[in-house]
Amino acid sequence: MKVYADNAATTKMSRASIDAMLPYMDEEYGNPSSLHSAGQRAAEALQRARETIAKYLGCDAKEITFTSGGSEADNQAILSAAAAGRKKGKKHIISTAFEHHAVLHTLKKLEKQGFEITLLDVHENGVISPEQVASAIRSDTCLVTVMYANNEIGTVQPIAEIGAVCREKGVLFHTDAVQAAVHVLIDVRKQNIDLLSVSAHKFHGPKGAGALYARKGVILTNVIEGGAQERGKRAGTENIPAIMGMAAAFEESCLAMEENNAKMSAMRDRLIDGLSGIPYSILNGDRFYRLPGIVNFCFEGIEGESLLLLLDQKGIYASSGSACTSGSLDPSHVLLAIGRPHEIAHGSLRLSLSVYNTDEEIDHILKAVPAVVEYLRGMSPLWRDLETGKRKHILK
Amino acid sequence: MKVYADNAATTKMSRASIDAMLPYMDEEYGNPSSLHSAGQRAAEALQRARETIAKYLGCDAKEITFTSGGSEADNQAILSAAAAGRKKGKKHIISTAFEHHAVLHTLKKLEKQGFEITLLDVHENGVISPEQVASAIRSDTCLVTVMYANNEIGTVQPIAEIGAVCREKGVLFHTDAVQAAVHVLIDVRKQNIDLLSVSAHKFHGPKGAGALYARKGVILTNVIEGGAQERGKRAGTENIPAIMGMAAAFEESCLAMEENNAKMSAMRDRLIDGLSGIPYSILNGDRFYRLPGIVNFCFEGIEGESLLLLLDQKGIYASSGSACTSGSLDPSHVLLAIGRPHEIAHGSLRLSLSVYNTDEEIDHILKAVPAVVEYLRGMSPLWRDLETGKRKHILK
Amino acid sequence: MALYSEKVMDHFYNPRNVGVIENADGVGEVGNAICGDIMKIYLKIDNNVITDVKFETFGCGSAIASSSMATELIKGKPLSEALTLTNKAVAEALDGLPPHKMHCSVLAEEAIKAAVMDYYDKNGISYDRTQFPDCGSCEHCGHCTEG
Amino acid sequence: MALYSEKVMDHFYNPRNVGVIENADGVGEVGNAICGDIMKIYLKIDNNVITDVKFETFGCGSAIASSSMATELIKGKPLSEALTLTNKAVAEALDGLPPHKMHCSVLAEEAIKAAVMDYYDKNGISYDRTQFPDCGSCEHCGHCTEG
Ligand SMILES: Cc1ncc(COP(=O)(O)O)c(C=O)c1O
Ligand SMILES: Cc1ncc(COP(=O)(O)O)c(C=O)c1O
Repeated sequence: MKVYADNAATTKMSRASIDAMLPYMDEEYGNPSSLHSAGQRAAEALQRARETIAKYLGCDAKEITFTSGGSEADNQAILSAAAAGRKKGKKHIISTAFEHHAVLHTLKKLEKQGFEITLLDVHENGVISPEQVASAIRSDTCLVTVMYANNEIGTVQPIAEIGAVCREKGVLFHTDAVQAAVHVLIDVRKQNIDLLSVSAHKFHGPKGAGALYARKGVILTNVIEGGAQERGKRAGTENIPAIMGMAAAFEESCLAMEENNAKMSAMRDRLIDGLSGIPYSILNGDRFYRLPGIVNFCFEGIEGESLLLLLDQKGIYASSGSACTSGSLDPSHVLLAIGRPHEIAHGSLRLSLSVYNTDEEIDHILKAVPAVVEYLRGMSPLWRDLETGKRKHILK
Repeated sequence: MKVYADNAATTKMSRASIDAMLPYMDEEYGNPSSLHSAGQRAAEALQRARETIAKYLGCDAKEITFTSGGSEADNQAILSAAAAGRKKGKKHIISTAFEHHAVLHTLKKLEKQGFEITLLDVHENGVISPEQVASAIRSDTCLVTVMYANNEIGTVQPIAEIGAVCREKGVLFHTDAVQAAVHVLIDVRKQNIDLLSVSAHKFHGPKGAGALYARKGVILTNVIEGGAQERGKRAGTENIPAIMGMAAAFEESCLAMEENNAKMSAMRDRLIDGLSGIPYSILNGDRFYRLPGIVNFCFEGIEGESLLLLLDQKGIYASSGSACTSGSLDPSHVLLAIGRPHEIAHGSLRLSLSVYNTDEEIDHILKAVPAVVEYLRGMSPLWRDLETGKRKHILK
Repeated sequence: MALYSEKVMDHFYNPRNVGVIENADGVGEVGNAICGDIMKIYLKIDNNVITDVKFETFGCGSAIASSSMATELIKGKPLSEALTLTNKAVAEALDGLPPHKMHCSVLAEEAIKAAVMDYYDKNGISYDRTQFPDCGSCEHCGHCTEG
Repeated sequence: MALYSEKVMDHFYNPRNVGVIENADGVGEVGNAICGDIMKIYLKIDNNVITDVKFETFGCGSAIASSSMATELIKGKPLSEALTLTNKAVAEALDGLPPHKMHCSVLAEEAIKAAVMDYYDKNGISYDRTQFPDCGSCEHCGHCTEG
């Protein structure tokens, strides 16, 4: 049995999404910037896709800029707000310690250019409060960027409340909704969101497409310069097939949100309950403010990579923290941010589900993980020390 | 009959390219950053694609960075060279007046940051000389960027010779090979190229994938910050399907280069000969130093958009200058750069062929264009003035 | 084509009133070759009524369509009514024009006014010059960023 | 998996010599929990020959494979030969390790040396301390950027 439980890294494309792409890969290959009918048919398709995305975000089609993915959207959102801030002499940005690297590394770049960055503490439960944001805002703050839901531990943030605080204080608010999209009800107007990023391949759409919502009046600066595509804000021939696939996937998943969430959270809860039975383990992130698909545990005394490799041998595709940083020797910055000590953070496992997972797959995971944890503990000198009392347990 | 003659804007995907993509859209959807086998199979595929691209450029796989397209590759190449130059106090860049906007607008951005830009004259024939480059290089020049072949008029530049000049003078050399790739023999080592951009959708590959070659030792700066993909130089989940499609298309077209070029240039020459018969018309760009697929004419007394729309009605998909700027009211910067007066530049037609065009299609074009030109001249007050001697003809 | 409305395409593919009126009573020409569009309107006027109108246009699809529509809108109309034709009315009659093509409708309005002015001038009819646009200069139209 | 060679995966999936030797003649432990890997080597030594060896490892796939391979390489060998085992030899025997995983082979080399040192210390055998790495400190390994 093969169990794909790494949907926070990327997802299987849905049939609807593939079917929406295929015609634009095959016969309808025109460039939307071309005047002739083949080009104009592509331009019309592009417009339809833009309207679909806008519809499910609660904004105007004109407020959507297509990008190559979530990272580019994050980069552009933050750099745009920073450019606007710089002009007004406002060079302070508020974010959180557990953002995705697309956000954190962009902030680091801005720091080198003289911006001051405040990273809010995310607490052990992985949830920040609107009050934290409110009290961090200064007169020179030009942007607050807080992810809608965390990609490693799955905690969901009080975005509407943070949006209200930012709007009241007149500060731009960006949220990285790459993981949250299609799992939470997004309404950029009601939630006072100025900038928002999504990435198609996280919701059964294609790789290579993302969207950036920017409220009318928020001026975008280009990450990619060149032709006048995307109203001059994102150069490069539009990736029509992927954009069509993204719109189809987004619509399909938004329409089925309730049903999908119910199915996924039932499976998620079985995982949480089952894995909690492993001694000296801990669930990472708040039990309730969490995406329906993400489960993240730390197991004391073992290391995550070997855990993953053994699960892989049993046909279970999982992750230890985010995909982008695996291969790195540092433990996840997210787990450190919620206060896990290094030795605990090293022993993490992220299982991320989609609506395509089944109860049988959950059964399989619930059999495999405890066995693998026990096996690895059996050869771990760290575990021996814990068991023999030479070291004190950190977890319960 | 439908005739797609806008292949410089974008091309039809080849069957081989689509077939190379499909498995990665459907079953093999892993994220190459994931440790598990699904991820590692994706990582292996990515590596194979990288090796294929490298093979036909004459470089190492490690020297290839995948991007979302030609524009991003151009942006990154130029910004990287500029960043390196800035560190050494070298802030002069040499380019040409008829580069693609992905290059020109990036240079404009650098100009605002204090760089000095020299745009070389491209002459009436649309070809610059290595001597021009040599005499423009100064002690503070950090980059020469000259396109391999122009996208509007199709002229091919003496890239190896320019490369030799730059190498000798110790200046980085970038070439935008977006139009040239698969039509000219590229060998980055022999041609002393340090940075080179290609875009898949211009050679029957998918939209949304490009590649940047950067010679070992040339340090890239990120356009997109985030995860450690592409050795930390380009963040964002890799667009594996499109990258696989690009590699397949590139290999297919490079292997068939000679045959394809022969077929295309025969059609191109029929077009040039046929359209030259239209009175008061002129071929734009050198007759011989030109891509096998691009033909660009100016017709006196008429305007390009109306010409395109009427050709479209006859099933001919063509362009007037580059796709990105159509819709703009300014005449093509390329045609102005080769010295065409505004009133002539407005009356331009670009026909760009691919190996999928047929002789029958050329026949159709050769019947349609003269008729449409005559029709439009018949209602043009400008043409009347030319014919009645009230105005002097500019063309012959 | 999505770029233009069906009305625009109809008037572009089948332009009404294309041609020249020999011995026209009024002729107006606006725009210029550098900007990429020239519109020329020929009027036959009888008893202050436009009995015939023809146009010649060098320009883009919407320029040709605007000329065609504008001539239709003034044909058979008294001069006084023709002079009230606005560019907006031309664009609306075409079911709209893309924003960057609105200037084509402006040209059409101006060409008609220039032709009427020419008729007044030729016939020594006095009129308020300030009510007519100065269509001779390129700066006036302001839709070119270069040239 | 492309990440690791087949040899690495074989030694990871079927590690040789896992376990503990009660009353071992020499025990070496290197690495630490904060860095995410600890290797512990148990030696049975008879007449300056390693007659038995076991390991326990907390760490990634290549750490476990490196321990397994290293124990295989020194089993039955004289101490003098075991001391010449380099991390490179371990990595080569595994058909290579990814660059950022080379430190695992370093740990294996160091764990063996630490175990031999322990044997020397316990038995009052003198040796040149400078020939042995100082494996106690985290700074020494230098492969963590934090902690
Ligand atoms: C010469 C040249 N450079 C760059 C580009 C940009 O490529 P892309 O649209 O794939 O970003 C194009 C095509 O639009 C081109 O023709
Ligand atoms: C929260 C979050 N933001 C941004 C990204 C980046 O998205 P992409 O890989 O599509 O660029 C990801 C996924 O990798 C993510 O999980």
